[in-house]
Formats: sequence, C-alpha cells, structure tokens
Amino acid sequence: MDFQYGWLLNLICYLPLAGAIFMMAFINKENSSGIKAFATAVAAIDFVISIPLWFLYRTDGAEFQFATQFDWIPSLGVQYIFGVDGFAVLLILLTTLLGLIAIYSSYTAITDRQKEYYIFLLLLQTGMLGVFCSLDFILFYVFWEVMLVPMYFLIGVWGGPRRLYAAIKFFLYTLVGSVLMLVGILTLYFYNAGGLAAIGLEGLGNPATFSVTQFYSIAPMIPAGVQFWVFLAFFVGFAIKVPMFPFHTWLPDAHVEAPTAGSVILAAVLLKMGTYGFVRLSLPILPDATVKAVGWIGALAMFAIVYGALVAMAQKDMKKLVAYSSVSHMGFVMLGMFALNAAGLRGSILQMLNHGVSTGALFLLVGIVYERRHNRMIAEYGGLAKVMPLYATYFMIITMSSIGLPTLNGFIGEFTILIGAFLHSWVWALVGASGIVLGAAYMLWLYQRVFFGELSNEKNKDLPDLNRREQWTLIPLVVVAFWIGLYPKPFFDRMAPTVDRVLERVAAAVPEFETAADHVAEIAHEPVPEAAGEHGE
Amino acid sequence: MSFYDLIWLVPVFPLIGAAFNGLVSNRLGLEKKVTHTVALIASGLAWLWGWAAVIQWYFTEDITKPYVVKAFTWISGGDLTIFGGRVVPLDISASFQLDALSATMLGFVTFVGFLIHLYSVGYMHSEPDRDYARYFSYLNLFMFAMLTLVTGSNLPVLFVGWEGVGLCSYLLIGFYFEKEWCAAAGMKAFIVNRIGDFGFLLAIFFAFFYFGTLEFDGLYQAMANDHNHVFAGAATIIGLLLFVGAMGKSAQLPLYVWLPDAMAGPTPVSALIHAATMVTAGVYMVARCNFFYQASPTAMLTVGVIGGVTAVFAATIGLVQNDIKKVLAYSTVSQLGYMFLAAGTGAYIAAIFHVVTHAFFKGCLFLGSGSVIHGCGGEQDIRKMGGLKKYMPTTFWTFLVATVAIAGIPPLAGFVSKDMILAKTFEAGMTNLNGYGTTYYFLWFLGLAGAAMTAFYMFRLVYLTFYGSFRGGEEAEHHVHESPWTMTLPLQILAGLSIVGGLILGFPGQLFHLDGWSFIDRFLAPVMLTHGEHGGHAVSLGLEWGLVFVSVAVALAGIFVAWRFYRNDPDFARPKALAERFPLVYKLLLNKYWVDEIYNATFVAGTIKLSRLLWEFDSRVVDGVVNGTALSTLGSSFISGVFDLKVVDGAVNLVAKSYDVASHRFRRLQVGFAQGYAMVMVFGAAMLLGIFYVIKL
Amino acid sequence: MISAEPYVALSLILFCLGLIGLMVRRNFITVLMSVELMFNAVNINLIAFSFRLGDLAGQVLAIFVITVAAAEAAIGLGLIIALVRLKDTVALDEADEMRG
Amino acid sequence: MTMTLDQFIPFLPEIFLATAGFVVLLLGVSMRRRGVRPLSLLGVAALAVTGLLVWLFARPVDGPVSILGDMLVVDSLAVFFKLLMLAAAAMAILLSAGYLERSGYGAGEYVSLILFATVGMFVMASGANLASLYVGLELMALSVYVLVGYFKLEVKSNEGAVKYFVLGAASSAVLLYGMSLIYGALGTLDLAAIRATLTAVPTSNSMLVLGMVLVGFGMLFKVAAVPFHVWTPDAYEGAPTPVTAFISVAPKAAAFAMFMRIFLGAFAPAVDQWRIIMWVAAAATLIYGNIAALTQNNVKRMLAYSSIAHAGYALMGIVAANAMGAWALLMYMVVYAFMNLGAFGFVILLESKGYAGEEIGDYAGLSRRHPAAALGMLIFMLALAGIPPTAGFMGKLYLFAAAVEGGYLVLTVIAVVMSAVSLYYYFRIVVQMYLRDGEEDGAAPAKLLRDRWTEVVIVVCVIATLVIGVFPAPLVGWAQSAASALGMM
Amino acid sequence: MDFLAANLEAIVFYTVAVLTVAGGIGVISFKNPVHSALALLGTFVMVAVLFILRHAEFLAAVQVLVYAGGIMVLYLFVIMLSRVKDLSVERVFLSSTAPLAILGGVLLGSLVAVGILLGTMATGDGGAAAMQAVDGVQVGNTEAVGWVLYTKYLIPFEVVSVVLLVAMIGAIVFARRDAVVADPGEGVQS
Repeated sequence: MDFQYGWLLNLICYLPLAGAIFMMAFINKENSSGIKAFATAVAAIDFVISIPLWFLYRTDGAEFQFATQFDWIPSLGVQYIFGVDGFAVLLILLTTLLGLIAIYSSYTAITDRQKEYYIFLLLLQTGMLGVFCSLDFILFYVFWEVMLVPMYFLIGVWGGPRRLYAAIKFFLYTLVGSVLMLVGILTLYFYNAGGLAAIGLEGLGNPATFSVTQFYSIAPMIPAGVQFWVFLAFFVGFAIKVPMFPFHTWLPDAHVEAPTAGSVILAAVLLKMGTYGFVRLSLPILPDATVKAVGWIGALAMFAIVYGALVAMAQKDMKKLVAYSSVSHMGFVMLGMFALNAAGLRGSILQMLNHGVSTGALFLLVGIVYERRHNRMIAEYGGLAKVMPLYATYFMIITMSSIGLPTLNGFIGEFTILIGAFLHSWVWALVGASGIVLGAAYMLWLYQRVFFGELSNEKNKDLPDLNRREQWTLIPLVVVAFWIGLYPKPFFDRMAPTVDRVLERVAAAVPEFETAADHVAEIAHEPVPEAAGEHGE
Repeated sequence: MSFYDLIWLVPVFPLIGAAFNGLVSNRLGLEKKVTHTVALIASGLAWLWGWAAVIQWYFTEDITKPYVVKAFTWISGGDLTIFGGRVVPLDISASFQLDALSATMLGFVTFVGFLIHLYSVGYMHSEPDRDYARYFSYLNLFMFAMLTLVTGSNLPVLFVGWEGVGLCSYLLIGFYFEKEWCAAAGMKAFIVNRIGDFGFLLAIFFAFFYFGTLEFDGLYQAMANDHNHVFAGAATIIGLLLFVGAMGKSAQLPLYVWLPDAMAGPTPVSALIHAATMVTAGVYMVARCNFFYQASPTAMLTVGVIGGVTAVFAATIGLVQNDIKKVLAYSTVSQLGYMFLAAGTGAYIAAIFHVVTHAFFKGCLFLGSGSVIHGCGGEQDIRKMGGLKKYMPTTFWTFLVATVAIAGIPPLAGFVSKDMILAKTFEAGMTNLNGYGTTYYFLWFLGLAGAAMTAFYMFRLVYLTFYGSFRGGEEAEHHVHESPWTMTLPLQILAGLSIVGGLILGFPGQLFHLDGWSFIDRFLAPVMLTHGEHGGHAVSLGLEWGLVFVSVAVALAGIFVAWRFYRNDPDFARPKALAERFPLVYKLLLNKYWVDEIYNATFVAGTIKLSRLLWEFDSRVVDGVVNGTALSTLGSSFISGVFDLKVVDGAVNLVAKSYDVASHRFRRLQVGFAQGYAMVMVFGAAMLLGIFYVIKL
Repeated sequence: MISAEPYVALSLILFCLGLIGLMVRRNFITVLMSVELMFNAVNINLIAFSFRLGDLAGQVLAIFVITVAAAEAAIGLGLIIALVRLKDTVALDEADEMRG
Repeated sequence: MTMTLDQFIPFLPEIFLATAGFVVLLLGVSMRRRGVRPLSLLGVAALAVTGLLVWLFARPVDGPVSILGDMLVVDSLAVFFKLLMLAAAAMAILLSAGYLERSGYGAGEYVSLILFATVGMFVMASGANLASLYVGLELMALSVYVLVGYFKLEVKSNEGAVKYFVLGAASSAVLLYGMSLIYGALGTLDLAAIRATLTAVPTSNSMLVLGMVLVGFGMLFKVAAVPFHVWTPDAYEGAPTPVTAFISVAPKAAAFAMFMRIFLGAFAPAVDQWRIIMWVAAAATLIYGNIAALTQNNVKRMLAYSSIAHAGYALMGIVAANAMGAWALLMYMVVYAFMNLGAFGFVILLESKGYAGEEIGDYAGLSRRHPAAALGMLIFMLALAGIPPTAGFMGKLYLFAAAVEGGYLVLTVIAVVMSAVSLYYYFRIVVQMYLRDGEEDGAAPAKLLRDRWTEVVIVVCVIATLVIGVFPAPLVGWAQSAASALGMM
Repeated sequence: MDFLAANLEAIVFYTVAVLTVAGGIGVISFKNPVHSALALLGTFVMVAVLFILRHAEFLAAVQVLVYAGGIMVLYLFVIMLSRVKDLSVERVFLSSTAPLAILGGVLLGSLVAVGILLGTMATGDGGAAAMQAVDGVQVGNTEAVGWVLYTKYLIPFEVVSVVLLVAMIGAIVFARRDAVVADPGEGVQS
C-alpha cells in the first residue's frame, strides 16, 4: 500500500458529509438560493479535488494508493483502511461528477423541503465514495448500508405517487442482500482467524482482521465448501444491487418513483456498487467458487441482457423503459466480468462507467421533459424534435451511446466485453450481440415515438427547449461519452493493473482455471474436414 | 510529408464540415450560402486530397502492398488466450490504409460524393435554413463515415464507418421526421442493418479468436500462408457471418426490405447513399475479405447464390412498380445482387468494377429521377408523368444514357461490367469451380434473366416518364420545369462517365486476347488472394463472344417488349391484358411478394408480443416469486395461500401484504386474558421440553 | 423410613394442580390460591431434598419462598381490590382490553 | 462462621440505595402532589451516589471476591451491570417527572419503588447463590408489578399489572421448582459449587438437566423470550410510558445478568445439555417478535414486540456461549438501553389530544414541525434496526459475529433476515415523520411537549447512540473485561 | 400392631399426601371461593405435617403461622371485600379452554415427571442429625435454621425484608382509596 496523499482520499470522501452537517447547522431552510449554491459548491469542490486522483494514480505503483490505515476496533481487528486502485479511481471520479450533476440538475425540479433534499444528496455522496474507498470489510459494510438511508429518503420524500412502496422495497431488498453479505464476511473473518469450532471448521489462526488485502492473500487456502457458501452470501448481496435477473424487480419501481437526481445517482453509481463488489471481493477472494459459478452467472447475465431489452420494449413509461434497459446493460457488465479474461473484465469495468454516463444522462433527459409536462408516458409525446431540436439532439447522441454506436462510449464497452465473452464461449457472445440488436430496437422505437411524427399533442406545442443550466448538466456527460468512444486508452490503462491482479489471483488459486478458449475451437472446427475435402480435389 | 501520410485527413475534412453545420450553422440558423459553401468545401477538399493522395501513392509507393497509417491506439483489451493457446494482446488501433481497393473506392466515393453535394445545393434550396444546415451536416457526416469505412485498415475501424453510414442513412431517411413513415423507414433501415451487424460483430470475434489480429494485412497473410487449410473451417464461419453483415448493408435477401423504404429520404440521399456508395459497402467488405471466401467454397457459393437470386427477385418486383424511386430502388437491389454474384464466383474485381460503374449510372438515374420529381413538384408516381422530355431535355438525355448503360448495351459502362460478371459466372460453371459447376450455370442463367428484366423495367420507366403525353393534369403540367445547373451538371458528368467509364477502367481485353488491357484488373489484382482470376482462358474466344451476344440479345429483347408495351400502344392495353391474364402473379409482384407484411406479422409482431408477455411475467411472477422467496425465508409457510393469490392476480405489493398476514396470524397468540397467556406458555414449554427430549434422549 | 421420591412425586402433583387451577379458574382470588399451591409444591421438594442431603440450605430457601409467597399474595390481593374498583369484577378473564 | 462489619462494605451500595428508598418513600408521603420534581431529583442523586459507592467499594481490586457467605460476588461483571442499571434507573426517573406531574399520581412510592427495584437488580447482578438470586429477582419483580399498575385508575395500567403479576408469579414458581430439582440433584445452591461439580463429573443426569431447563424457562420469561413473552406486550402497553421505558431496559438487563451468572457461569460445563433449548427459543423469539411487530399501530406495543425481538438477538450471545457472545451481550445491553430509552423519550414527549402519542399516526409530519425531534427519532429507529453508523449496528455486529464463531450460521441467517424485516416496522414511524404531512388527513397533529429533563435524557441517548456507533472500541474493551469475570474460554 | 409401628411413617405420609392432593383439588374445583380458601387452608396444614415428618419443625411452624394464620385471613378479607358479584352463581371455569388447560398441565407435568424419574438425586449423610449440627453441636432444628439464616443467608434474608416492604407499599398503592384526583382534563392515559 502506498500512503502518499492519503489525506486527499479522506477529504474527498468526507467533504460532502462536512458540507451536509454545516448546511444542517448554519443554513436557514428558507434561504433556497443559498442552499443550492452551497450544495453545488461542495459537490463541485469535491469533484475538483477528486480530479488529481486521475493524474496521481501510478499504474506501476502499489496496488492500493492514497491509503490510510489505523485501528478502529482493535479487539476485533477492525481497521480503518482507505485506499484505491485504478478501478476505484474511475468509479470515484464517476461518482463525484454525477453527484455534482445530480445536485445541479435539481434546482427547479425540487421546490419542497430543499434543505433536507440537498443534505441527503450530500450524505449519499459520502456513502457511495466510502464504499469505493474502504478496504476493510466492516468499513465497507458500514458505508454500504449508510448509503441506503439517504437514498430511501430521496425516493420516499421527493418521489412520485407510489414512493412509499418503492422506497421501502428498495431498502428492504438491498438490506436483505447486505445482511446476508455480513454473514459471509463474518464466516471469512473467523475462517481466517480462529475457525468456526461448532461446525468443525479449522481456522487458519492468522491474527484476526477484516482487511480485504489479508483475504486476498489467503484466498487460495479457503476450502471450496466455505467459498461456495460465502460466495452465495456475497452473490445475493451484490446481485440485488446490480441488479441481476431474478432480483431486479425493485429497480423499476425505485427508478420510476425516484426524483430525477435520485434516478441518476441510482443508475449511475448505486448499481455499480454491486459490480464493484464482485470485482473487488468475490472474484479475488473466492476464486474457486467464482470459477465454478461462471456458468450459472453467465446464463443469468445472458438472460438478463435479452430479457431486460425485451421487457424494456414493452414499456409505456419512459423511465421504466430506461430502468429495464439498465437491467440489460448491467447484464453486459456481468457477462464480461465472468468471462474471466482481460478483455471481458476491462470491458465490464469500462461498461460500468459507460452505463453510468449514458443511463445517467438518459434519466436526466427524461427528467427534463417530465419537469415540463409532469408526465412520462411515451404516448403523451411525439414530434418533440420540432419544438425542442436541441433536446432532440442530446437525446439522439445519448441514445446512440446507449445502443453502442462506434465512436461513442457504449460501443467500446460492449465490443470489449463481447470479445471477452466470446473467448469464454461463443454462445455468450452470440446472445450478448443479439442484445445489441434489441437495444437498438427499443431505444430507436422510443426515440421514434417521442421525437418523430406529427406534433399531435396540444400540450407539447410550446414546450421550451433546453435552458443553459440543463445543457450544462448534459454537456459533461456527452463529452465523456465521446472521449471514451474515441480515445478510451487512458481508461484502459488505469484499470489494467486491477484487471491483471484479479486474473492473477483467480489463476493462482484455481490451477485448472482456463479461459475456456477451447470449446470455441471445437464448434468452429466441425466444418474443417468437409472444407478440406473440397480443397482436396 | 506526403498526402497519403495524412490519408486520415480525407475523412476528417467532411467531419469538420459536419461539425460546423451541425453545431454552428444549424444552431444559429445561418443562411444557406454559408452552409453549403462549407459543406462543398469540406467534401471538395476530401475529394481533392483523396485523389492527390491516391495518385501520389500510386506513383511513389509499391502498390502491391497496403500502405498503413496508424493514428492512435484505440481499444486495448489486454492479453488474451486465443486459438491454439496463443496469447496475444487485443490492441486495436485507429489506423487507415491505402491500397488498390481502398484507392478505388476512395476515388469514386469522394468524387460522386462531391457531385451529389453539389446537386443537393439545388435540390434542397427550398428547405428552411436550419433544416438545410442539418441536411448538409448529415451529408458531410456520411462522407466521413463512408471514407472511414473504405480507408480503415482493420475490421473494427471498418465497422466504425459501417455503423456510421448506418446512422447517417437513418438520419437522412428520417430527414422529414414529421412524416411518420419517413421516420419509420429510417428506424427500419437502422434495425435491419443492426441485424446484419450482429453477424459482422460475431465475424470479428471469430477472426480475432483464430488469427489474433484484426488488421486486414495480417489476416491476408495468415490466410495466404495457410497452406494446409488449418483455417478452412474458420474461413467458412467468418465468411458467412461477414456476408450476413453484407446482406444487411447491401440489401440482399432476406434483409433487403429496408432499401425500398429508404427512398423516403431526399432523392440526392437515395442517389448517394442508397445507390452509389453505402449500399456497396457490403460488396467492398466481401472483396476486402476475399481471402476468407477463397478459402471457403461454402461461403463463396452462398454469396453467389444469394446474389443471383436477389438479382432476379428484385428485378421481378421492379417490373411492376409505379413509384419512380421504388423502381430504381429495386433495380439497385438487383444490381447489388449482380455484384455479389460476381463475388460468389471469385470475380471480386468484377464485383468492384460493377460497383464503380453502377455508381455512375445508378447515381445518374437517381439524380435524374430527383430532377424529374423536383420538376413535377414532388410527384413520384410515373403513371402521373409522361412526355417530360420536352420540358426537361438535359434530364431526359442523361437519364436515357444511364438507362441504356444499365440495360447493358455495349459499349456503355453497364455492359462492360455486367458482361464481365456473366462471363465469370459462366466460366465458373465450365471450370466446375469448387465442384459446384451446375449451380454456377444456373446462376448464369439467372443473371441473364435478370438482365432482360432490367432492360425491360428501365425502359418502361423511360417510356412512361419521358414519352407519351403528360398524365399529371393540366395545371401540374405548367409547373414542370428543367432543374438548375447545380443539378444538371452532375447529371451530365455522371452520364458521360456511364458512357466511357467502363471502357476506360476495364477494357474487356479478354474479348481480343489482349491481356492486361483492363486497368482495373491489373490494379486490383494484388489485393485479391485469387488463383487464376484473370487471364484464365477457360473460355474460348468464340464462347466469349457468344456470351456477349446472348446477353446483348437478351437486353434488346427486354427493351423491345418495353417498347411494345409502353411506347407503341398509348393506352397500355397489352400490359393490362397481361396483368389480367395472370392476376395472381401481378398482385404478387405488385405487392412485392408481401415480404414486408410477412416480416411484420412474424418477426416484428412476434418480438413485440414476446416483450409484452415478458413484461407481464416480470410485473407479476418474477416480482411475486422473488418477494415470495423473500418472505418464505420467514418460514411463514402458512401464508402460501395468499402468496398464490398474489402471484395470480399479480399484486406487486406481496411482501408487505404477506408480512401483514403473518403478523396478524402471530398476533392471534396474544389472546388478551391472563389464563390464555398462561396456556400459551405452558404449551410452549411443553413443546420446548418435547424438542429437548427428542434431541437429547 | 421412606425416601424422597414419594415427596417429589407428591409435590409434582400439587404443582400441576396449581398450574391447572391457574389456567382454568376465572376468579382472580382462586387463581392466586393456585399459585400458592405451586409454591407449596416447591417447598415440599426443598424439604424432602434437604432432609435427604442432610443440608439446611433447602429449608432456608423454603423460608424465603414462604415469605415471598406472602408478599406476592399481598400484592395480588391489592391488585384484586384495584381491579374490583375499576371493573367491578374479580373475573381475571374480564381484564382483556389489550390483545393482539 | 461469623460476620464482621467490614464484610458489609461491598454491600454498602445496596444498603444505601434501600435506605434512600425509605427516605424518598417517607418524604413522598408528606409532600404529595407538589413533590414530584424534588423527589425525582433526590432519587437521581441517590442513584448517582450509589454509583459512586459501587465504584469505590464494590469494585474488584484483584479478581472476583465472594462476600457474605458466598451469597454475593464482587466482580467486574457485577460492576458493569450495576452501573448500567443505575444509569437506566436514573434516566427512567428523569423521564417520569413531567409525566407524573401531568398525571397527578404521587411520586413518593414511584421513585422509591424504582430504587428498591434497583436494589433487587443489584442482587441479581452480583448474586452468587441461587437463593440470593431468587430473592433479588423477586424484589425486582414485585416492585415492577406495582410500577406497572401504578396508574391504578387507568384500566390498561391495572390490566397490564394483573397479567404481568399472575404470569410472573407462575413463572417464578417454575423457576423455583427448577432450583429445587437442581438442589436435589447436586445438593447445593451455590453457583461456584454447581460449576465445580459439573466440571468434575460431566453429567447428563436428566433431573439435573430438567432443573436447568426449568430455571431456563424462568429466565426466558424474565427476558421475554418466546414462548414466555406473552406478558410483554400488554404489560408494556399498559404501564405508564416511563415505566415501560424502565422495564424494557433495566429489568431486562438484570434478567440477562442473572441469566449469564447461572447459565454462562454455573451451568457452562453442561452447555451442550441446555443449548438446544436456548437455540429454539432464540430463533422463535427473533421470528415472532419481528413479525408480530410489523402490524402494530400502537407505538408502545410495537416497541414491546421490538424489545421481544431484541431479547432474541441478545439470546444469540447465550446460545453462542463463548467469550465473544458474553461480551457482545453485555455491550448490546448498553446499546439497547440507550436507544430504547431515547425512543421512549419521544413517545413520552409526544402528546396528542391530551393523550400520549402512542398511535403511529401521531407522528405524521413531525419532521416539518419539529425537524430536530424527527431527526432524533430517526436516529433511534435506525439504531434499533441496526443500520450503521449507529450503536445498534455495532451491537448486532458482535452478536452475529459471536454466533458465527460458534458456528450457528442458520440462527445468524434468521437473525439477519429478521433484522431486515424489523426495518420495515421501525420505518413505519419514519414514514409517518418524514413522508407524510400531518396536515393532509385533517386530524389535529400531535404536539411535542417541552420538558427539559426528558430532552436531556434524549440528547444523552442520541449522543451515546452515535458515539458508540462510531467509536465502539472503549465500550467493547470494558465489556470484554467485564465478561472475563465469567471465566469463559 | 407392629406392622403399624413399623410403617407408621409411611402410613402417616400417604394419608397426609392424599389429603394434601384432595385439598389441592378442592382449591381448584370448589365453586365458592370461600370453600376454596378452606381447602387451601387444609392443604397448608397437611404440608406443615409433611414438614414435620421431614424434621423441619421450624418450617412447619412458619407454614402454619404465616400461611394458615396470615395469608388465609387476608384471602378471606379480600373475598368478603370483593363480593361485588358472586361468581359462584355464574361461570366459574373457563369452560371453553378448561380441557385444553388440563391437558397442558398434565402434559407438562408428565414431561417433568419423566425427567425426574429418569434422574438421580444427590445423596448426603441424610437424616435429621446432620441438619441439626451447628458447629458440631447438636441443637434443635429451629436454632440450627436460625443460625444458618442469620449467618450464611443473612443477605437474602435482608433482601426478603425489603421484598415485604415493597409488598406493603404495593398493597397500599393498590388498595388505598386515596385522593389521586386525576381530573379528566389532564389525566394522562398510559
């Protein structure tokens, strides 16, 4: 670990919290403009000070940099460990950027109880950043749960008509997942230390600790049985967050009911916590179980890709549609991840960012028109391109990025993922690629129904086009979308060390682990004799 | 510092133009002059720079080798294990290459592209400023994508262009998006193309898996040195998958359906994208990847058969269409069929040759039709036209020339390239290529039939449009007028090329035993991994001439019929009679074999139905079941009744509800009076003791 | 000289009687009496054991039990009076405002 | 064997407290209605002094010492619990003052009863002999019966007392019966001796084990574990709210103290005999308590069920029966005391239409009218649900950890899932406070009373809840040293 | 005759035992609480006899004094006081649940019985002798008990005194018909 600039990481993580407390204490709840200005300022500063991470992170340096470490609860070996690798750096930047945008986008959308609203947004920020920073299981878990609370309120207080239901559903689902995860964590913890006497599980007798890196080091020694159960526990926790196929049902509700900023954060960052958890914890610590699970999770992911896309196609509510598209996109992420090869993992990590940018932007866009019409039904619209050309343009760009048009971010992610998936099994790539087709179908159909055709609905006749603020919420995302689409190399460079280490760990722990390139060969070789015969004559 | 070192500038110029028109001109609504000046300069520069680069390269470099310019590393996917356990890095660079093939494409794409920009200036002049800017930015953007496509040095970069042109065609088809059907057509085009791209992507993956590289040169070498056919199977798979992509882009069966609808776009767009350039991308790609097809008879045959069948199939539909652009559209499909037919016989050069000539005459035809439509104030139905030759002579002459060319009358461009294709096909039959001789004979026959029909429907078009008397009504007749020079100039240029282009580029030397007179043969040969492609004298001189004669005769026959039907009986009794004689056939053709309807009824409707179904499933069952499991973890099995109920009528609120039920059940224990509680305790205690004994004793 | 077993058996029977009485009677007073029965049962046990062991602890505990029983009786009867004042009944099962 | 006065020094706190009880009682008789605040202050002062005495005289200097004929033992565990009880009692008194004033019941008996109960709890916490433990238990129990029925003109209060009393009496009879059997089987009532015997001859003598089980039933009743929880909801709902707050914390802690002394201390060698009972009870308690709480609309009752549930969590520590389990339980007692007292503080303060804010609807829109109060309540609800960074999370974390270490994964899973469920009913209040406006449904919104003392208590609880949540280390350390007195592996 | 002499203790015990049980049954089955009270009285006395049989004379005395003397009178008072409406004329038993209750009681009882019967008791140097030695000196049971009570068991003893005090307070609190005027306006319902 490299402790240089450790303070910076802590500052980034806790600045929003400090801001929230300050706000709570010193800013009058009537002073709406002051509240907005302050919140935005805090988020902006947070973003600005997080930019140095991008430059200071050294790909050839220690695995975890900007680290902080000291005992927190010595009696239990709980430590306060902060530290990030390239992967986390990317996600942190994503978080700070979208946090800023989310706040900036809520100026006019939120008129009621603004003070609490921005306080919760800032708290949420800290929670999310904490998850990406912490390298101690308990610390990780604490942040993981802390972040639920503000999100609950964002949905529940400022959400739509069925907000209560959506909020509690969101909270319960994720909580169930995370508490099971806690059990898994404890099992690992005792396995590393004293063992679980009553079920006759010998421990390794190491000094008790929750430090993630310690578990990296013992990963190969963990017996398969233990790995299986712990993996299961983690899986439920993370899969619910992702969300993977059977656990996704909280997502549409949460998204639909949440206020725009809420949806943006939810889609852009919260979902990433699940995938982050997989990459950071499941894969390196439970390699054996991971390799065994590949088939199942791959199947689930493939199903999710197609399923999400198809269900999205049937939606009448824009936000629901985007929500289900998330299910599909996150399916890609999982697919790439569990291809367990460089391309797959890199793609999947990149796709996390892409999804954050594209879907975040989509929710912003939907929110913008919702703010004007207070209606999200696709049928209500049509021909908007006439009255809101600028809006239509942004929407088009983001649509293209989300359906993976080359030169935009989506393509890079999906392409890399699919190559990775292909090298695992051609079937994966086949299904995945079909997801791309469907993606185009539902997004373009949405675009078609909303922007093209007659401007039939009277209410839409004089909708104002984007104002300057709304544009500024979108421009950064568009820029990033093009950046990743055209020159993703810096991103790949930063995530490369993480990916390599993960793969090394899996390979080190599971000798018979192979990237399954062979069965592609088999299927592809059937025609060989016949073809050769042809050439023979 | 040379032009071809900066080859990547060729796509970049139009990109800049697009950016300007899109971001500045469109936003600020600058006046048209500015807009089209910028657009013209952009595409013009691309043209000049492109030609300069090609010429300079031709004279300074070794043209048998591709000249690759790497701009930057694009995608880096880390080290991967591929076929045979090799470990290679996935490093895809944004790099461009110049070789005979891309030079050829570059040459005519930039040129035709510029002409059509010029043409558009006149054609679109009545659009509002902003839309005008939007149009030109799209057009420039298209140029960028198309040029990337033809200059890209590896599959992914080609794919970028590939998708780029797809996007532009989507945008341009849907240019008049207020019209529901225009937008719909655009979407259709994009999605059908996506289906093709699906194959393309998989092809790329297979290619990487087997060869560890995606650079064309690398692949070429790998296949060239694959002497003991290790990669034969791979070649088949990749070839077929690539061809799936080509089907989409180049509108072959069964994915051709989008092209006719694509005519919804402005006519210059139809000319540029849907006739001259984009749709030929498929052919280009197949030719580019010829090394795969050479190694795989299966793939080759497939290409040939699909091509041939499409050629005839589309032609038959073209016979009876009444929308001038629809006719041309189907003719395009059919011509593309010819190109693939050529590729299918291994005559990639012929295919590319036909691409070029087709760009000339079909571009000319489309622009001509545009001019006609423009002249008739937007009318597209040929039944409402007629006798236009006296109103718009230039258009008429150019149109006629192009028609003759496409009909395959020597020595026009159309004849040269199409005859080359037919000859190669016949030759393939004779040499029993890959042991599929009979099939190739059959394909040759199809080709002939197609030629005849082509001649027929093209002349039908000409007669109905320009001869006879105007059928569009009195006051419409007054408005008919010739188009401005910006429109006619391109027409004339293209018409000229349709006449001489063929002979200049590919003088049919084989007819006179003069090898190497065909420039394009010599020029393109190094790109092709072909064995005995040119100069092969499988066919004797006599037979060569015989073939020529046959095809010409067939074409003339077609023309004659058209003349009988639509020229020398003014009220078209004969065709009507024919239609009544075979009503079914007529209906079938008129309704394009109901393919669209079938597709809509099956695939489209099917998908949507499925999606609806899954949505139901999701909102009811999945939610229900997941919540169900969530609660069954509570071990409260007794609420299962409620659970079923909920799943059935799909209350999403299951968790809370069933908790409620559980909760109420539990609360019943709290009976309310002390003795009751005492009993609960006693029985509880008894139960605990019972458990205890069961376990302990 | 008989051993402790019969005493224990007796006490168990008495204990159960008390328990049953507690559960079946409506009258608060009788319920209290049943409780007293249970305490007595305990005492029988204690005495029997203490004799068998030759140890006084049992007896001492028994004294405490008696005392506590007395105390509980006092409070119980107080409650009865309060109950009677409030609801004008000594029926225990009529105190059932709260349930669920 | 003779007694010398100096032997009584460690017993000073109890003596002082009892005397204080007397004094308060007598003063109470003289000054009826007016005397609430002074008497309460007096009581608190007495408790404070007692705390001081405990610290001065009843603290083990080197290792545990048993005093006065091995009836009591002075060890760190006792100290831990005594201080906790003192704190709880003091806070309960502070919570009561305003409430009593409004109700018009005299404070004399009230305060003195709390003090006497505390004495009883002291004995339970430090008892070294079944006899002393029993009398301590009864002292506490009787006082609490009276406290529950203290508002004798309130039907509910009386009813609660009646039920609690009848069932309590029966259960203590069961407890005694168990003790008698143990006495019969081992011939001693002395915990240390019992432990020694069990260690010497590891027996599965069923009469002995049965004795343990019956004693266990008695204890389970006192900690309100299923199936012996039945008295809890009614007693809690019926009792005057401050009393509810008090009995949900202090007697429960005392009961667990006794529980630990007997089962983790004396019966520890025979753990495999009785563990299964505890396991089942714990599981049942977790499930029942949490689920039954879901649909309660009366906040007091809901908190009653929640306290049943929390007993379940605590029982995990007993089931685990390992060192961690022991100190995790201790820690949890402290955490629970703070968060629960805090929550009840709000129930007391919240008054609607002249009644205590018991109905869940009374909390509607609280966040608009009293943001600070709502925030406080939110923190307590989060803590009770075990969401970090509150003390509640830390408490649960260690208990779960202990259970996992013991290998009771199934139990742990039940517990974690249930703690997720519990969130649902705690958040019903949060929903009312934040997600509803009291205005919308016309009903006159409950108003928040001003009462310095109560507010002080609440603030203390909030601070404690958060501080323990973020820096649990010191408390953990203390709990560990306290639990070490049990001499567990 | 000598049979009698030989088994006197047994005969006495079983007679007394039967009477005790009979009394118990009487307590829980008589309709009229007064009768129950009298039955209870009988039981108490019988139990006292059992104590004597087990050489716990002091305890027997306490039993008679405290129970038969004190508590019983208390009961009778309360019965008189609470003659608000005589339950004996209406339902005495929770007839609806009674069978279940009896079943439960018996069930629990038998389960316990099983445990006891299978179990073994500790044995000491039984008989009265050992119980009545204080520092080796033989004394009367009363003195012995007193001695232990005031030395070893002093603390519980004192605590019990406090218990009695609390009981007193409780009785007063509940039974006092005092002027706790909770005027309806501010009466806090808890």
